[in-house]
Amino acid sequence: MDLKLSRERDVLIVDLQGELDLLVADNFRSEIDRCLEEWPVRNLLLDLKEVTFIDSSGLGVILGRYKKVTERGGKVLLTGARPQIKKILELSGLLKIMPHYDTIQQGMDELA
Amino acid sequence: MDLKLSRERDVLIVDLQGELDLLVADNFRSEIDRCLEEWPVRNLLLDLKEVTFIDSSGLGVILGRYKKVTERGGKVLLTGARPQIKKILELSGLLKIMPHYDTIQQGMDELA
Amino acid sequence: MSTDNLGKLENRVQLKLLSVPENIGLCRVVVASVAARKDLTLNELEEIKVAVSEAVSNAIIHGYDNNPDGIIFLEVKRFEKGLEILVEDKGKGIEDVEKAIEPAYSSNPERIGLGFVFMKSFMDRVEVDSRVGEGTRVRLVKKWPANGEEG
Amino acid sequence: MSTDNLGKLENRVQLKLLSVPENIGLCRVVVASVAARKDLTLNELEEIKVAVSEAVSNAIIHGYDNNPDGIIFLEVKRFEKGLEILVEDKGKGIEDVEKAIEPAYSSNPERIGLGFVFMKSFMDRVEVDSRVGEGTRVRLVKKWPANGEEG
Ligand SMILES: Nc1ncnc2c1ncn2[C@@H]1O[C@H](COP(=O)(O)OP(=O)(O)O)[C@@H](O)[C@H]1O
Ligand SMILES: Nc1ncnc2c1ncn2[C@@H]1O[C@H](COP(=O)(O)OP(=O)(O)O)[C@@H](O)[C@H]1O
Repeated sequence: MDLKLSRERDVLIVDLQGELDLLVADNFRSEIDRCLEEWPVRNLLLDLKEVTFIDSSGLGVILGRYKKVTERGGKVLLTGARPQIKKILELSGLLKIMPHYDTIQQGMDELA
Repeated sequence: MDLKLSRERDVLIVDLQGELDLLVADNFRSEIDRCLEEWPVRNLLLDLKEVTFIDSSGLGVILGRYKKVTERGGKVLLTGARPQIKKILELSGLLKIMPHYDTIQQGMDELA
Repeated sequence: MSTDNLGKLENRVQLKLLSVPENIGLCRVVVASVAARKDLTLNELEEIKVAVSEAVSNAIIHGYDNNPDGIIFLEVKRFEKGLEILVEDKGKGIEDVEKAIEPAYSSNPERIGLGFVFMKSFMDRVEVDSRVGEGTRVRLVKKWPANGEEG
Repeated sequence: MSTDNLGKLENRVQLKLLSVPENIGLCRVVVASVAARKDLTLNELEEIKVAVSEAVSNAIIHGYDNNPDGIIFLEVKRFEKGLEILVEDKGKGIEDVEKAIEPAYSSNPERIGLGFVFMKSFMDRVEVDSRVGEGTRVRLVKKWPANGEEG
Protein backbone atom coordinates (compact mmCIF):
# COMPACT_ATOMS: atom_id res chain seq x y z
CA MET A 1 0.00 0.00 0.00
CA ASP A 2 1.34 3.34 -1.09
CA LEU A 3 -0.25 6.73 -0.92
CA LYS A 4 0.62 10.01 -2.55
CA LEU A 5 -0.75 13.22 -1.12
CA SER A 6 -1.12 16.46 -3.01
CA ARG A 7 -3.13 19.65 -2.76
CA GLU A 8 -5.07 21.53 -5.42
CA ARG A 9 -7.04 24.62 -4.38
CA ASP A 10 -8.65 23.66 -1.06
CA VAL A 11 -8.75 19.94 -1.86
CA LEU A 12 -6.47 17.28 -0.39
CA ILE A 13 -6.04 14.70 -3.15
CA VAL A 14 -4.96 11.25 -2.01
CA ASP A 15 -3.80 8.75 -4.60
CA LEU A 16 -4.16 5.32 -2.96
CA GLN A 17 -2.37 2.28 -4.32
CA GLY A 18 -2.41 -1.42 -3.54
CA GLU A 19 -4.30 -3.39 -0.93
CA LEU A 20 -6.23 -1.42 1.64
CA ASP A 21 -6.61 -3.71 4.65
CA LEU A 22 -5.79 -3.76 8.36
CA LEU A 23 -2.05 -3.91 7.70
CA VAL A 24 -1.99 -0.47 6.14
CA ALA A 25 -5.03 1.11 7.82
CA ASP A 26 -3.10 2.89 10.59
CA ASN A 27 -0.60 4.39 8.24
CA PHE A 28 -3.33 5.45 5.80
CA ARG A 29 -5.30 7.10 8.63
CA SER A 30 -2.40 8.99 10.16
CA GLU A 31 -0.91 10.23 6.88
CA ILE A 32 -4.23 11.72 5.80
CA ASP A 33 -4.99 13.17 9.23
CA ARG A 34 -1.59 14.83 9.36
CA CYS A 35 -2.24 16.60 6.05
CA LEU A 36 -5.78 17.54 7.06
CA GLU A 37 -4.29 19.26 10.12
CA GLU A 38 -1.27 20.87 8.57
CA TRP A 39 -2.39 21.88 5.09
CA PRO A 40 -4.89 24.61 4.24
CA VAL A 41 -7.49 22.18 2.87
CA ARG A 42 -11.23 21.87 3.31
CA ASN A 43 -12.28 18.97 1.07
CA LEU A 44 -10.92 15.48 0.54
CA LEU A 45 -10.72 13.53 -2.72
CA LEU A 46 -9.68 9.87 -2.49
CA ASP A 47 -8.60 8.46 -5.82
CA LEU A 48 -9.02 4.67 -5.74
CA LYS A 49 -7.89 3.93 -9.30
CA GLU A 50 -4.89 1.91 -8.15
CA VAL A 51 -6.58 0.21 -5.20
CA THR A 52 -6.59 -3.54 -5.89
CA PHE A 53 -8.28 -4.71 -2.68
CA ILE A 54 -10.38 -3.23 0.08
CA ASP A 55 -12.17 -4.73 3.07
CA SER A 56 -14.04 -3.35 6.08
CA SER A 57 -10.81 -2.18 7.76
CA GLY A 58 -10.06 0.01 4.75
CA LEU A 59 -13.64 1.24 4.53
CA GLY A 60 -13.48 2.11 8.23
CA VAL A 61 -10.61 4.51 7.62
CA ILE A 62 -12.49 6.17 4.76
CA LEU A 63 -15.61 6.57 6.92
CA GLY A 64 -13.53 8.01 9.77
CA ARG A 65 -12.00 10.63 7.44
CA TYR A 66 -15.49 11.40 6.14
CA LYS A 67 -16.69 12.21 9.67
CA LYS A 68 -13.70 14.40 10.36
CA VAL A 69 -13.95 16.38 7.13
CA THR A 70 -17.74 16.85 7.13
CA GLU A 71 -17.67 17.98 10.78
CA ARG A 72 -15.50 20.85 9.63
CA GLY A 73 -17.89 21.64 6.79
CA GLY A 74 -15.91 19.97 4.01
CA LYS A 75 -16.85 17.37 1.43
CA VAL A 76 -15.42 13.93 0.62
CA LEU A 77 -15.40 12.44 -2.87
CA LEU A 78 -14.21 9.13 -4.22
CA THR A 79 -12.92 8.61 -7.75
CA GLY A 80 -11.82 5.92 -10.17
CA ALA A 81 -12.67 2.74 -8.23
CA ARG A 82 -12.51 -0.49 -10.24
CA PRO A 83 -15.78 -2.44 -10.55
CA GLN A 84 -14.91 -4.93 -7.77
CA ILE A 85 -13.90 -2.17 -5.38
CA LYS A 86 -16.98 -0.13 -6.30
CA LYS A 87 -19.22 -3.07 -5.50
CA ILE A 88 -17.81 -3.25 -1.97
CA LEU A 89 -18.26 0.51 -1.56
CA GLU A 90 -21.88 0.18 -2.65
CA LEU A 91 -22.61 -2.77 -0.39
CA SER A 92 -21.15 -0.90 2.60
CA GLY A 93 -23.49 2.04 2.07
CA LEU A 94 -20.55 4.45 1.70
CA LEU A 95 -21.69 5.52 -1.76
CA LYS A 96 -24.93 6.80 -0.23
CA ILE A 97 -23.01 9.48 1.64
CA MET A 98 -19.98 10.04 -0.59
CA PRO A 99 -20.35 10.52 -4.32
CA HIS A 100 -18.11 8.58 -6.69
CA TYR A 101 -16.83 9.94 -10.00
CA ASP A 102 -14.96 8.14 -12.73
CA THR A 103 -12.06 10.58 -12.92
CA ILE A 104 -10.24 12.96 -10.60
CA GLN A 105 -11.10 15.76 -13.06
CA GLN A 106 -14.84 15.12 -12.73
CA GLY A 107 -14.48 15.08 -8.95
CA MET A 108 -12.52 18.35 -8.95
CA ASP A 109 -15.11 20.02 -11.21
CA GLU A 110 -17.79 19.02 -8.75
CA LEU A 111 -15.90 20.66 -5.88
CA ALA A 112 -15.24 23.86 -7.84
CA MET B 1 1.41 -21.95 -17.81
CA ASP B 2 0.36 -21.50 -21.40
CA LEU B 3 2.14 -22.45 -24.56
CA LYS B 4 1.58 -21.48 -28.14
CA LEU B 5 3.04 -23.60 -30.89
CA SER B 6 3.74 -22.46 -34.41
CA ARG B 7 5.90 -23.47 -37.34
CA GLU B 8 8.13 -21.36 -39.56
CA ARG B 9 10.18 -23.12 -42.22
CA ASP B 10 11.50 -26.27 -40.48
CA VAL B 11 11.44 -24.72 -37.01
CA LEU B 12 8.93 -25.48 -34.28
CA ILE B 13 8.53 -22.23 -32.35
CA VAL B 14 7.18 -22.58 -28.83
CA ASP B 15 6.04 -19.48 -27.00
CA LEU B 16 6.09 -20.39 -23.31
CA GLN B 17 4.22 -18.35 -20.73
CA GLY B 18 3.98 -18.35 -16.96
CA GLU B 19 5.56 -20.59 -14.36
CA LEU B 20 7.42 -23.62 -15.63
CA ASP B 21 7.44 -26.09 -12.76
CA LEU B 22 6.37 -29.68 -12.03
CA LEU B 23 2.68 -28.79 -12.27
CA VAL B 24 2.94 -27.98 -15.95
CA ALA B 25 5.95 -30.11 -16.96
CA ASP B 26 3.92 -33.08 -18.25
CA ASN B 27 1.69 -30.93 -20.38
CA PHE B 28 4.65 -28.93 -21.70
CA ARG B 29 6.52 -32.14 -22.60
CA SER B 30 3.64 -33.87 -24.37
CA GLU B 31 2.46 -30.83 -26.35
CA ILE B 32 5.93 -30.26 -27.77
CA ASP B 33 6.53 -33.96 -28.45
CA ARG B 34 3.23 -34.23 -30.29
CA CYS B 35 4.21 -31.40 -32.64
CA LEU B 36 7.73 -32.77 -33.08
CA GLU B 37 6.13 -36.03 -34.28
CA GLU B 38 3.32 -34.66 -36.39
CA TRP B 39 4.76 -31.55 -37.97
CA PRO B 40 7.47 -31.42 -40.62
CA VAL B 41 10.01 -29.74 -38.33
CA ARG B 42 13.66 -30.30 -37.64
CA ASN B 43 14.69 -27.57 -35.22
CA LEU B 44 13.18 -26.25 -32.01
CA LEU B 45 13.08 -22.67 -30.78
CA LEU B 46 11.82 -22.08 -27.24
CA ASP B 47 10.88 -18.48 -26.60
CA LEU B 48 11.08 -17.80 -22.86
CA LYS B 49 10.16 -14.12 -22.94
CA GLU B 50 6.96 -14.66 -20.95
CA VAL B 51 8.34 -17.28 -18.57
CA THR B 52 8.17 -15.84 -15.06
CA PHE B 53 9.56 -18.82 -13.14
CA ILE B 54 11.56 -21.94 -13.88
CA ASP B 55 13.04 -24.66 -11.68
CA SER B 56 14.77 -27.98 -12.29
CA SER B 57 11.52 -29.69 -13.33
CA GLY B 58 11.10 -27.16 -16.13
CA LEU B 59 14.76 -27.40 -17.11
CA GLY B 60 14.39 -31.18 -17.24
CA VAL B 61 11.71 -30.92 -19.90
CA ILE B 62 13.88 -28.57 -21.97
CA LEU B 63 16.86 -30.93 -21.68
CA GLY B 64 14.68 -33.89 -22.67
CA ARG B 65 13.49 -32.09 -25.82
CA TYR B 66 17.10 -31.16 -26.57
CA LYS B 67 18.10 -34.83 -26.55
CA LYS B 68 15.20 -35.79 -28.77
CA VAL B 69 15.78 -33.06 -31.35
CA THR B 70 19.57 -33.38 -31.53
CA GLU B 71 19.32 -37.18 -31.93
CA ARG B 72 17.41 -36.50 -35.10
CA GLY B 73 20.04 -34.02 -36.26
CA GLY B 74 18.16 -30.86 -35.35
CA LYS B 75 19.12 -27.84 -33.23
CA VAL B 76 17.55 -26.29 -30.17
CA LEU B 77 17.68 -22.57 -29.40
CA LEU B 78 16.40 -20.49 -26.52
CA THR B 79 15.33 -16.86 -26.82
CA GLY B 80 14.25 -13.89 -24.78
CA ALA B 81 14.76 -15.16 -21.21
CA ARG B 82 14.54 -12.55 -18.47
CA PRO B 83 17.71 -12.01 -16.39
CA GLN B 84 16.51 -14.16 -13.47
CA ILE B 85 15.51 -17.01 -15.74
CA LYS B 86 18.74 -16.71 -17.70
CA LYS B 87 20.73 -16.99 -14.50
CA ILE B 88 19.08 -20.34 -13.73
CA LEU B 89 19.74 -21.54 -17.28
CA GLU B 90 23.38 -20.61 -16.90
CA LEU B 91 23.79 -22.26 -13.52
CA SER B 92 22.25 -25.46 -14.85
CA GLY B 93 24.78 -25.69 -17.68
CA LEU B 94 22.03 -25.65 -20.30
CA LEU B 95 23.46 -22.56 -21.96
CA LYS B 96 26.66 -24.50 -22.68
CA ILE B 97 24.77 -26.78 -25.05
CA MET B 98 21.95 -24.54 -26.27
CA PRO B 99 22.61 -21.00 -27.44
CA HIS B 100 20.41 -18.18 -26.19
CA TYR B 101 19.46 -15.15 -28.30
CA ASP B 102 17.68 -12.03 -27.22
CA THR B 103 14.96 -12.18 -29.85
CA ILE B 104 13.13 -14.84 -31.85
CA GLN B 105 14.30 -13.05 -35.00
CA GLN B 106 17.97 -13.46 -34.05
CA GLY B 107 17.37 -17.11 -33.28
CA MET B 108 15.60 -17.68 -36.61
CA ASP B 109 18.42 -15.94 -38.49
CA GLU B 110 20.86 -18.30 -36.82
CA LEU B 111 18.89 -21.33 -38.00
CA ALA B 112 18.53 -20.04 -41.57
CA MET C 1 -22.19 -28.54 12.17
CA SER C 2 -24.09 -28.69 8.94
CA THR C 3 -23.05 -30.79 5.99
CA ASP C 4 -22.88 -29.44 2.49
CA ASN C 5 -22.62 -31.97 -0.23
CA LEU C 6 -19.55 -30.58 -1.96
CA GLY C 7 -18.37 -33.82 -3.58
CA LYS C 8 -14.83 -35.09 -3.82
CA LEU C 9 -11.96 -33.37 -2.00
CA GLU C 10 -9.46 -31.98 -4.51
CA ASN C 11 -7.02 -30.06 -2.37
CA ARG C 12 -6.52 -29.29 1.28
CA VAL C 13 -4.21 -26.82 2.92
CA GLN C 14 -3.86 -25.99 6.61
CA LEU C 15 -2.01 -22.98 7.97
CA LYS C 16 -0.95 -21.98 11.42
CA LEU C 17 0.25 -18.42 11.65
CA LEU C 18 0.98 -15.59 14.04
CA SER C 19 -1.75 -13.02 14.59
CA VAL C 20 0.05 -10.18 12.85
CA PRO C 21 -1.63 -7.96 10.24
CA GLU C 22 0.85 -8.89 7.51
CA ASN C 23 -0.58 -12.41 7.57
CA ILE C 24 -4.03 -11.23 6.48
CA GLY C 25 -2.75 -10.73 2.95
CA LEU C 26 -0.99 -14.09 3.13
CA CYS C 27 -4.29 -15.79 4.00
CA ARG C 28 -5.99 -14.09 1.05
CA VAL C 29 -3.24 -15.27 -1.27
CA VAL C 30 -3.40 -18.85 -0.01
CA VAL C 31 -7.17 -19.04 -0.33
CA ALA C 32 -7.08 -17.46 -3.78
CA SER C 33 -4.40 -19.91 -4.86
CA VAL C 34 -6.36 -22.96 -3.69
CA ALA C 35 -9.64 -21.61 -5.10
CA ALA C 36 -8.32 -20.39 -8.42
CA ARG C 37 -8.19 -23.74 -10.19
CA LYS C 38 -11.92 -23.55 -10.85
CA ASP C 39 -13.84 -21.58 -13.43
CA LEU C 40 -14.32 -18.80 -10.94
CA THR C 41 -14.77 -15.30 -12.22
CA LEU C 42 -12.30 -12.70 -10.99
CA ASN C 43 -15.18 -11.08 -9.22
CA GLU C 44 -16.11 -14.18 -7.26
CA LEU C 45 -12.46 -14.67 -6.34
CA GLU C 46 -12.30 -11.09 -5.05
CA GLU C 47 -15.38 -11.67 -2.94
CA ILE C 48 -13.93 -14.81 -1.37
CA LYS C 49 -10.79 -12.83 -0.59
CA VAL C 50 -12.83 -10.15 1.18
CA ALA C 51 -14.64 -12.78 3.30
CA VAL C 52 -11.32 -14.37 4.35
CA SER C 53 -9.79 -10.99 5.05
CA GLU C 54 -12.69 -10.14 7.40
CA ALA C 55 -12.51 -13.42 9.31
CA VAL C 56 -8.73 -13.26 9.77
CA SER C 57 -8.79 -9.56 10.69
CA ASN C 58 -11.43 -10.34 13.33
CA ALA C 59 -9.23 -13.05 14.85
CA ILE C 60 -6.38 -10.53 15.14
CA ILE C 61 -8.33 -7.48 16.31
CA HIS C 62 -11.08 -9.01 18.40
CA GLY C 63 -9.93 -12.53 19.19
CA TYR C 64 -6.42 -11.56 20.25
CA ASP C 65 -6.94 -7.82 20.92
CA ASN C 66 -4.10 -7.06 18.49
CA ASN C 67 -1.64 -9.16 20.47
CA PRO C 68 0.87 -10.43 17.87
CA ASP C 69 1.63 -13.67 19.72
CA GLY C 70 -1.73 -15.34 19.08
CA ILE C 71 -2.01 -18.31 16.73
CA ILE C 72 -4.50 -18.33 13.87
CA PHE C 73 -5.53 -21.53 12.11
CA LEU C 74 -6.67 -21.40 8.52
CA GLU C 75 -7.90 -24.41 6.61
CA VAL C 76 -8.89 -24.34 2.97
CA LYS C 77 -10.49 -27.33 1.28
CA ARG C 78 -11.38 -27.31 -2.37
CA PHE C 79 -14.02 -29.84 -3.34
CA GLU C 80 -15.43 -30.72 -6.71
CA LYS C 81 -18.43 -28.50 -6.05
CA GLY C 82 -17.17 -25.79 -3.75
CA LEU C 83 -14.74 -24.33 -1.28
CA GLU C 84 -14.70 -24.62 2.49
CA ILE C 85 -12.67 -22.25 4.66
CA LEU C 86 -12.14 -22.44 8.40
CA VAL C 87 -10.63 -19.57 10.37
CA GLU C 88 -9.96 -20.29 14.01
CA ASP C 89 -8.44 -18.42 16.93
CA LYS C 90 -7.84 -19.35 20.58
CA GLY C 91 -8.66 -15.83 21.68
CA LYS C 92 -11.26 -14.26 23.88
CA GLY C 93 -14.37 -15.59 22.16
CA ILE C 94 -17.74 -13.94 21.46
CA GLU C 95 -20.29 -13.55 24.23
CA ASP C 96 -23.35 -13.02 22.06
CA VAL C 97 -22.93 -14.35 18.53
CA GLU C 98 -26.43 -13.26 17.47
CA LYS C 99 -25.58 -9.68 18.29
CA ALA C 100 -22.05 -9.88 16.85
CA ILE C 101 -23.32 -10.79 13.40
CA GLU C 102 -25.89 -7.98 13.29
CA PRO C 103 -25.11 -5.49 10.52
CA ALA C 104 -23.18 -2.48 11.77
CA TYR C 105 -22.63 -3.92 15.23
CA SER C 106 -19.09 -3.61 16.50
CA SER C 107 -17.70 -3.84 20.00
CA ASN C 108 -14.95 -1.47 18.86
CA PRO C 109 -16.07 2.14 18.28
CA GLU C 110 -13.36 2.62 15.64
CA ARG C 111 -14.71 -0.20 13.46
CA ILE C 112 -17.78 -0.28 11.25
CA GLY C 113 -19.28 -3.67 11.99
CA LEU C 114 -19.46 -4.91 8.39
CA GLY C 115 -17.18 -7.93 8.67
CA PHE C 116 -19.95 -10.47 9.08
CA VAL C 117 -22.12 -8.58 6.58
CA PHE C 118 -19.45 -9.10 3.91
CA MET C 119 -18.89 -12.74 4.87
CA LYS C 120 -22.63 -13.39 4.55
CA SER C 121 -22.99 -11.45 1.31
CA PHE C 122 -20.11 -13.16 -0.42
CA MET C 123 -20.30 -16.74 0.82
CA ASP C 124 -23.09 -19.30 0.64
CA ARG C 125 -22.75 -20.30 4.25
CA VAL C 126 -21.28 -18.64 7.33
CA GLU C 127 -21.15 -20.48 10.65
CA VAL C 128 -19.73 -19.06 13.85
CA ASP C 129 -18.77 -21.31 16.71
CA SER C 130 -17.41 -19.43 19.70
CA ARG C 131 -16.80 -19.92 23.40
CA VAL C 132 -15.88 -17.10 25.74
CA GLY C 133 -12.30 -17.48 26.92
CA GLU C 134 -11.62 -20.33 24.47
CA GLY C 135 -11.83 -18.87 21.02
CA THR C 136 -13.79 -18.59 17.81
CA ARG C 137 -14.15 -20.66 14.69
CA VAL C 138 -15.71 -19.31 11.52
CA ARG C 139 -16.69 -21.67 8.74
CA LEU C 140 -17.23 -20.24 5.28
CA VAL C 141 -18.58 -22.20 2.33
CA LYS C 142 -18.77 -21.15 -1.28
CA LYS C 143 -20.47 -23.39 -3.81
CA TRP C 144 -19.20 -23.24 -7.36
CA PRO C 145 -21.76 -21.95 -9.80
CA ALA C 146 -23.53 -24.96 -11.36
CA ASN C 147 -22.29 -25.08 -14.94
CA GLY C 148 -25.63 -25.12 -16.66
CA GLU C 149 -26.58 -28.60 -15.44
CA GLU C 150 -29.38 -27.34 -13.29
CA GLY C 151 -30.23 -24.56 -15.66
CA MET D 1 20.95 -29.23 14.15
CA SER D 2 23.05 -26.13 13.77
CA THR D 3 22.11 -22.77 15.15
CA ASP D 4 22.29 -19.64 13.12
CA ASN D 5 22.09 -16.42 15.01
CA LEU D 6 19.24 -14.86 13.08
CA GLY D 7 17.99 -12.54 15.81
CA LYS D 8 14.40 -11.83 16.75
CA LEU D 9 11.53 -13.81 15.24
CA GLU D 10 9.28 -11.52 13.21
CA ASN D 11 6.83 -13.87 11.58
CA ARG D 12 6.13 -17.57 11.55
CA VAL D 13 3.84 -19.56 9.29
CA GLN D 14 3.29 -23.30 9.20
CA LEU D 15 1.52 -25.15 6.40
CA LYS D 16 0.28 -28.67 6.04
CA LEU D 17 -0.72 -29.54 2.52
CA LEU D 18 -1.46 -32.41 0.19
CA SER D 19 1.39 -33.64 -2.01
CA VAL D 20 -0.13 -32.42 -5.26
CA PRO D 21 1.85 -30.42 -7.83
CA GLU D 22 -0.49 -27.43 -7.65
CA ASN D 23 0.73 -26.83 -4.10
CA ILE D 24 4.31 -26.20 -5.23
CA GLY D 25 3.30 -22.78 -6.52
CA LEU D 26 1.36 -22.18 -3.32
CA CYS D 27 4.49 -22.86 -1.26
CA ARG D 28 6.47 -20.42 -3.39
CA VAL D 29 3.83 -17.77 -2.90
CA VAL D 30 3.70 -18.28 0.87
CA VAL D 31 7.47 -18.13 1.25
CA ALA D 32 7.71 -15.07 -0.99
CA SER D 33 4.96 -13.38 0.99
CA VAL D 34 6.66 -14.00 4.34
CA ALA D 35 10.10 -13.07 2.97
CA ALA D 36 9.06 -10.00 1.03
CA ARG D 37 8.87 -7.58 3.94
CA LYS D 38 12.63 -7.20 3.88
CA ASP D 39 14.83 -5.17 1.58
CA LEU D 40 15.31 -8.20 -0.61
CA THR D 41 16.05 -7.69 -4.25
CA LEU D 42 13.66 -9.29 -6.72
CA ASN D 43 16.51 -11.51 -7.75
CA GLU D 44 17.11 -12.85 -4.25
CA LEU D 45 13.38 -13.44 -3.85
CA GLU D 46 13.35 -15.43 -7.09
CA GLU D 47 16.25 -17.54 -5.89
CA ILE D 48 14.52 -18.35 -2.61
CA LYS D 49 11.44 -19.35 -4.61
CA VAL D 50 13.51 -21.74 -6.72
CA ALA D 51 15.01 -23.36 -3.61
CA VAL D 52 11.55 -23.89 -2.07
CA SER D 53 10.19 -25.18 -5.34
CA GLU D 54 12.94 -27.80 -5.48
CA ALA D 55 12.44 -28.99 -1.91
CA VAL D 56 8.66 -29.27 -2.24
CA SER D 57 8.87 -30.92 -5.67
CA ASN D 58 11.26 -33.49 -4.19
CA ALA D 59 8.82 -34.30 -1.40
CA ILE D 60 6.11 -34.94 -3.99
CA ILE D 61 8.14 -36.82 -6.60
CA HIS D 62 10.65 -38.71 -4.50
CA GLY D 63 9.25 -38.70 -0.97
CA TYR D 64 5.73 -39.74 -1.96
CA ASP D 65 6.41 -41.18 -5.44
CA ASN D 66 3.79 -38.81 -6.87
CA ASN D 67 1.09 -40.16 -4.61
CA PRO D 68 -1.30 -37.22 -4.08
CA ASP D 69 -2.38 -38.32 -0.59
CA GLY D 70 0.91 -37.53 1.16
CA ILE D 71 1.19 -34.66 3.59
CA ILE D 72 3.86 -32.00 3.23
CA PHE D 73 4.83 -29.67 6.06
CA LEU D 74 6.22 -26.27 5.29
CA GLU D 75 7.39 -23.85 7.93
CA VAL D 76 8.64 -20.36 7.21
CA LYS D 77 10.18 -18.19 9.90
CA ARG D 78 11.32 -14.67 9.22
CA PHE D 79 13.86 -13.35 11.68
CA GLU D 80 15.44 -9.96 11.96
CA LYS D 81 18.51 -11.23 10.14
CA GLY D 82 17.27 -13.95 7.87
CA LEU D 83 14.75 -16.52 6.77
CA GLU D 84 14.44 -20.16 7.81
CA ILE D 85 12.41 -22.64 5.79
CA LEU D 86 11.62 -26.24 6.69
CA VAL D 87 10.15 -28.67 4.16
CA GLU D 88 9.17 -32.04 5.55
CA ASP D 89 7.57 -35.19 4.21
CA LYS D 90 6.66 -38.52 5.81
CA GLY D 91 7.61 -40.37 2.66
CA LYS D 92 10.16 -43.01 1.76
CA GLY D 93 13.29 -41.20 2.93
CA ILE D 94 16.77 -41.06 1.41
CA GLU D 95 19.17 -43.97 1.77
CA ASP D 96 22.38 -42.14 1.03
CA VAL D 97 22.13 -38.39 1.59
CA GLU D 98 25.75 -37.77 0.55
CA LYS D 99 25.06 -39.27 -2.84
CA ALA D 100 21.64 -37.63 -3.17
CA ILE D 101 23.08 -34.14 -2.88
CA GLU D 102 25.82 -34.75 -5.47
CA PRO D 103 25.38 -32.50 -8.51
CA ALA D 104 23.54 -34.24 -11.36
CA TYR D 105 22.67 -37.29 -9.29
CA SER D 106 19.08 -38.40 -9.59
CA SER D 107 17.43 -41.70 -8.77
CA ASN D 108 14.92 -40.93 -11.51
CA PRO D 109 16.26 -41.12 -15.08
CA GLU D 110 13.78 -38.49 -16.24
CA ARG D 111 15.11 -35.88 -13.84
CA ILE D 112 18.32 -33.89 -13.99
CA GLY D 113 19.57 -33.97 -10.41
CA LEU D 114 19.92 -30.23 -9.92
CA GLY D 115 17.45 -29.76 -7.07
CA PHE D 116 20.04 -29.79 -4.31
CA VAL D 117 22.47 -27.85 -6.51
CA PHE D 118 19.97 -24.99 -6.73
CA MET D 119 19.14 -25.14 -3.04
CA LYS D 120 22.85 -24.90 -2.19
CA SER D 121 23.54 -22.15 -4.71
CA PHE D 122 20.68 -19.96 -3.60
CA MET D 123 20.58 -20.45 0.17
CA ASP D 124 23.24 -19.89 2.82
CA ARG D 125 22.60 -23.20 4.52
CA VAL D 126 21.02 -26.49 3.40
CA GLU D 127 20.56 -29.34 5.86
CA VAL D 128 19.00 -32.69 5.02
CA ASP D 129 17.71 -34.94 7.73
CA SER D 130 16.26 -38.19 6.40
CA ARG D 131 15.36 -41.66 7.61
CA VAL D 132 14.44 -44.47 5.23
CA GLY D 133 10.78 -45.35 5.60
CA GLU D 134 10.11 -42.34 7.81
CA GLY D 135 10.63 -39.27 5.70
CA THR D 136 12.83 -36.31 4.94
CA ARG D 137 13.29 -32.87 6.34
CA VAL D 138 15.14 -30.13 4.50
CA ARG D 139 16.16 -26.97 6.31
CA LEU D 140 17.03 -23.93 4.27
CA VAL D 141 18.45 -20.71 5.69
CA LYS D 142 18.95 -17.41 3.94
CA LYS D 143 20.69 -14.56 5.73
CA TRP D 144 19.69 -11.06 4.79
CA PRO D 145 22.45 -9.04 3.20
CA ALA D 146 24.10 -6.97 5.94
CA ASN D 147 23.06 -3.39 5.25
CA GLY D 148 26.46 -1.85 5.20
CA GLU D 149 27.05 -2.31 8.91
CA GLU D 150 29.74 -4.88 8.43
CA GLY D 151 30.45 -3.83 4.87
N1 LIG E 1 -12.69 -13.81 16.24
C1 LIG E 1 -13.41 -13.04 17.08
N2 LIG E 1 -13.16 -13.05 18.42
C2 LIG E 1 -13.86 -12.26 19.28
N3 LIG E 1 -14.86 -11.44 18.87
C3 LIG E 1 -15.17 -11.39 17.56
C4 LIG E 1 -14.47 -12.16 16.61
N4 LIG E 1 -15.00 -11.91 15.39
C5 LIG E 1 -15.99 -11.02 15.59
N5 LIG E 1 -16.11 -10.68 16.89
C6 LIG E 1 -17.09 -9.76 17.50
O1 LIG E 1 -18.11 -9.52 16.54
C7 LIG E 1 -18.23 -8.12 16.28
C8 LIG E 1 -18.68 -7.87 14.86
O2 LIG E 1 -17.70 -8.28 13.94
P1 LIG E 1 -17.65 -7.66 12.46
O3 LIG E 1 -19.00 -7.79 11.85
O4 LIG E 1 -16.54 -8.31 11.74
O5 LIG E 1 -17.37 -6.12 12.68
P2 LIG E 1 -16.07 -5.32 13.18
O6 LIG E 1 -14.85 -6.16 12.94
O7 LIG E 1 -16.08 -4.08 12.36
O8 LIG E 1 -16.27 -5.06 14.65
C9 LIG E 1 -16.88 -7.55 16.63
O9 LIG E 1 -16.94 -6.17 16.92
C10 LIG E 1 -16.47 -8.40 17.83
O10 LIG E 1 -17.08 -7.93 19.01
N1 LIG F 1 12.13 -35.69 -0.14
C1 LIG F 1 12.83 -36.73 -0.68
N2 LIG F 1 12.48 -38.01 -0.41
C2 LIG F 1 13.17 -39.03 -0.94
N3 LIG F 1 14.24 -38.88 -1.77
C3 LIG F 1 14.65 -37.63 -2.06
C4 LIG F 1 13.97 -36.50 -1.54
N4 LIG F 1 14.59 -35.39 -2.01
C5 LIG F 1 15.62 -35.81 -2.78
N5 LIG F 1 15.66 -37.17 -2.82
C6 LIG F 1 16.66 -37.99 -3.53
O1 LIG F 1 17.75 -37.16 -3.88
C7 LIG F 1 17.97 -37.20 -5.28
C8 LIG F 1 18.52 -35.90 -5.78
O2 LIG F 1 17.58 -34.86 -5.63
P1 LIG F 1 17.67 -33.56 -6.54
O3 LIG F 1 19.06 -33.00 -6.45
O4 LIG F 1 16.58 -32.65 -6.14
O5 LIG F 1 17.47 -34.05 -8.03
P2 LIG F 1 16.19 -34.65 -8.80
O6 LIG F 1 14.93 -34.18 -8.11
O7 LIG F 1 16.32 -34.10 -10.17
O8 LIG F 1 16.31 -36.13 -8.74
C9 LIG F 1 16.63 -37.58 -5.87
O9 LIG F 1 16.76 -38.16 -7.15
C10 LIG F 1 16.11 -38.56 -4.82
O10 LIG F 1 16.66 -39.85 -5.01
